[in-house]
Amino acid sequence: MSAPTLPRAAAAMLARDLRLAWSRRGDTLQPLLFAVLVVALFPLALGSERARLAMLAPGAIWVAALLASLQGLDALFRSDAEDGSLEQQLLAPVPLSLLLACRMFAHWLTGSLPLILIAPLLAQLLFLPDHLLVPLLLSLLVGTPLLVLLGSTVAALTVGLRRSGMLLPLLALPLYVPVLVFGAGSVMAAAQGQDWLGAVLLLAAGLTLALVLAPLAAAAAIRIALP
Amino acid sequence: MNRIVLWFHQLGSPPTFHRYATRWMPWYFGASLLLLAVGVWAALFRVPADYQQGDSYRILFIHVPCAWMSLFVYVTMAVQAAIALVWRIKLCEILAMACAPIGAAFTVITLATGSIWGRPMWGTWWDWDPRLTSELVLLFLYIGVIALDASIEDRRRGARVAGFLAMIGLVNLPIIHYSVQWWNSLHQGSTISLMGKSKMDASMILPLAFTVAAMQLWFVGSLLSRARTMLLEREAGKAWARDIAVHDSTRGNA
Amino acid sequence: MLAVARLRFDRNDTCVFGPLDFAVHAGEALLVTGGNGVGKTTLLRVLAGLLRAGEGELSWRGEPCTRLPTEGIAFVGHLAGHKADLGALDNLRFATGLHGCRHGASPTSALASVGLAGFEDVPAGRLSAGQRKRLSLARLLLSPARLWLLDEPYANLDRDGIVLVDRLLARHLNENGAALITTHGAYAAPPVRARTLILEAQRVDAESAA
Amino acid sequence: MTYLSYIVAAYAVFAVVLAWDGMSPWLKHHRLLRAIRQKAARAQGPANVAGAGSAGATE
Repeated sequence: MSAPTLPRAAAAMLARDLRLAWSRRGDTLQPLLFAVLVVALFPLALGSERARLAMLAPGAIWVAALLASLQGLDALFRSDAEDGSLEQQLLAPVPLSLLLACRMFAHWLTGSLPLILIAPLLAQLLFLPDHLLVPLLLSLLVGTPLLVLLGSTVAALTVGLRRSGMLLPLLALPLYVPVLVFGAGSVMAAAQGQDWLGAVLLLAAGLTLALVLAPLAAAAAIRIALP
Repeated sequence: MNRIVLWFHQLGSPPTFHRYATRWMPWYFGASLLLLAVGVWAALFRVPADYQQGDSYRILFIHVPCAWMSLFVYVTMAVQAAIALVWRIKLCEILAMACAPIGAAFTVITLATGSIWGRPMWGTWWDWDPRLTSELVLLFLYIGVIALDASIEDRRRGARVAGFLAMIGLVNLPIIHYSVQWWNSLHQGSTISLMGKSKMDASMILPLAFTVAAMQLWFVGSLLSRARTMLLEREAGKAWARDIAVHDSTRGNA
Repeated sequence: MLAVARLRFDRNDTCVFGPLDFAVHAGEALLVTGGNGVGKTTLLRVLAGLLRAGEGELSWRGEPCTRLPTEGIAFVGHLAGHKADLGALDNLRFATGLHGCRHGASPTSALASVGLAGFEDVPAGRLSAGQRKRLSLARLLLSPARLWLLDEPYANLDRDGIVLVDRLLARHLNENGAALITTHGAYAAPPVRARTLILEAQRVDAESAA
Repeated sequence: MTYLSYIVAAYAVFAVVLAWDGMSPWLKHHRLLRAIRQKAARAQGPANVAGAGSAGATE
């Protein structure tokens, strides 16, 4: 008999989610497509004047990343609740928070990482000055996991609902505000020639905290919210 | 000590709480309105005009108490929710959820009066002043709690889930405030702010104290009123609810 | 193995079931029967720890506990708990990763023993309702848990499937396992050492107060 | 008084919102009491008048 160990359960969870994401690769890439669409609409709405677009670029890319991270969040736990696999996860002899942490990590890997990879392209579309690319990528790299952690904690609260519709963005928005402020703000600060690393470090501090607390909070939320 | 625990347990039983709330509610509302009348009278007619802001700063006598209350109510809600979640006390769930609309009302007043104050001061109805921005986010937090509670059929589960959200929001509130201030310094915001650094005149303090106390009392009265209504709604099928309803009608007809 | 005393569960202040007293011993099955809406599923979910009991005492192997140890129980509910987009074998592999694997069992052999050999790579979503039930049974076979909590295991199964459930149950009980099975009585009881717990509908609170 | 219209508007908003906050639970409380009374009357009515059909009504 092989008892389930924490690493083995985590690996199984991660493997399952990545395999699921691969089997629905079209759906998995939707957030990416969404972000590209949002960014591409900015020049069409504002005109193609280089200076103006460059000024708006950090904010626009960050807003696109934030909106994209909301995509798929609704189904993150509900899909499992609907087919009963969430029950099985609750009954597994490993902490639920660990399993949820794996799911959040997989969600970030499949949803946000591709976005960071094509962020240089998005930056080019909006004429972001080259020296701002490093702050942008760094802030996204630290900020998007934080968005996923906060967003999935909120998504765990709505797991008992049939559909959440606009509810999830409404609940997530207040939590996203500081991340957006420091994320886009760090690039803006770099654009103004100010110290930008401070804001990224604050984000990193928040990420460390959320890495510990968000899975625990999400596990508690699921136990409360599941009918 | 034992007596207090006993009293608390008795108060926690729905009929007792309902009776207690019905008896004391009018007193809280009455005292609140009395203090409010005195405070507003003094604020409007007794306090001298500010040399910088003119008479518009008389709005602050209602704006500031409501702003404080909007935060106070949120903290109260989150604390009640925490108690409800840890010790599974049903009355605390109800009290927490009863806080949400009251807090939202205070937040709406704060935003509206702040914006009306800002029109002559800033020349615009809205300014991304850090305090107003935090207040706006606070309103979203309140709306989120109310909407989440409303969207879940099971009343108890709805209250517990929304209470958990309120607790998360409480952790987030100082972070939002700090981030918005940092953001404002980055973008160089407005110079005059509500409740700025300017020293408060001594004559302002007394009317402000009156309106603050009035709003506190109003909160307690409104909380009792909402909680007893929610309690009655949840336990409409129970015998005590029927007794109260019948008793109420005989008293009303007499 | 499992003993329950004065267990009851309330939903919105109305009693769903209880107070109940019963015990399940190793090598024996407890059939929970009763009509629709008497709280059979709820009882199972309470025992599994998915719902919190209003009051009552549980003991597991003679020791009092607040909830049954998760490694000791395997639960098959109304929801199959498979991902529709994953193959049958992948679903089972995930289950063993999460819950551990019974000594000497493997996902492939478990699939074969529930009659799903040849369906290893078929996504669970494309299996029929009965085949999905069989996949759940395969998960049960792989679980190292001693106590099975089965909610309507006979639903959706054909005659061979019913025989299969009976055979799996008999084997599990022979190996000193135990099972708690809900059934609304439309199917024959399994040919194993079994006792029956009959749940009755609770009266509505408003009615009893009137 | 300078800015009179702004002051009046601010105090009016304050009064309206507080009035809503005070009135809405009070009104709802009365609606609930009436609904409970009606339900109680319905439950008692058929049983008092005649035994027929009372089982369906109380269930």
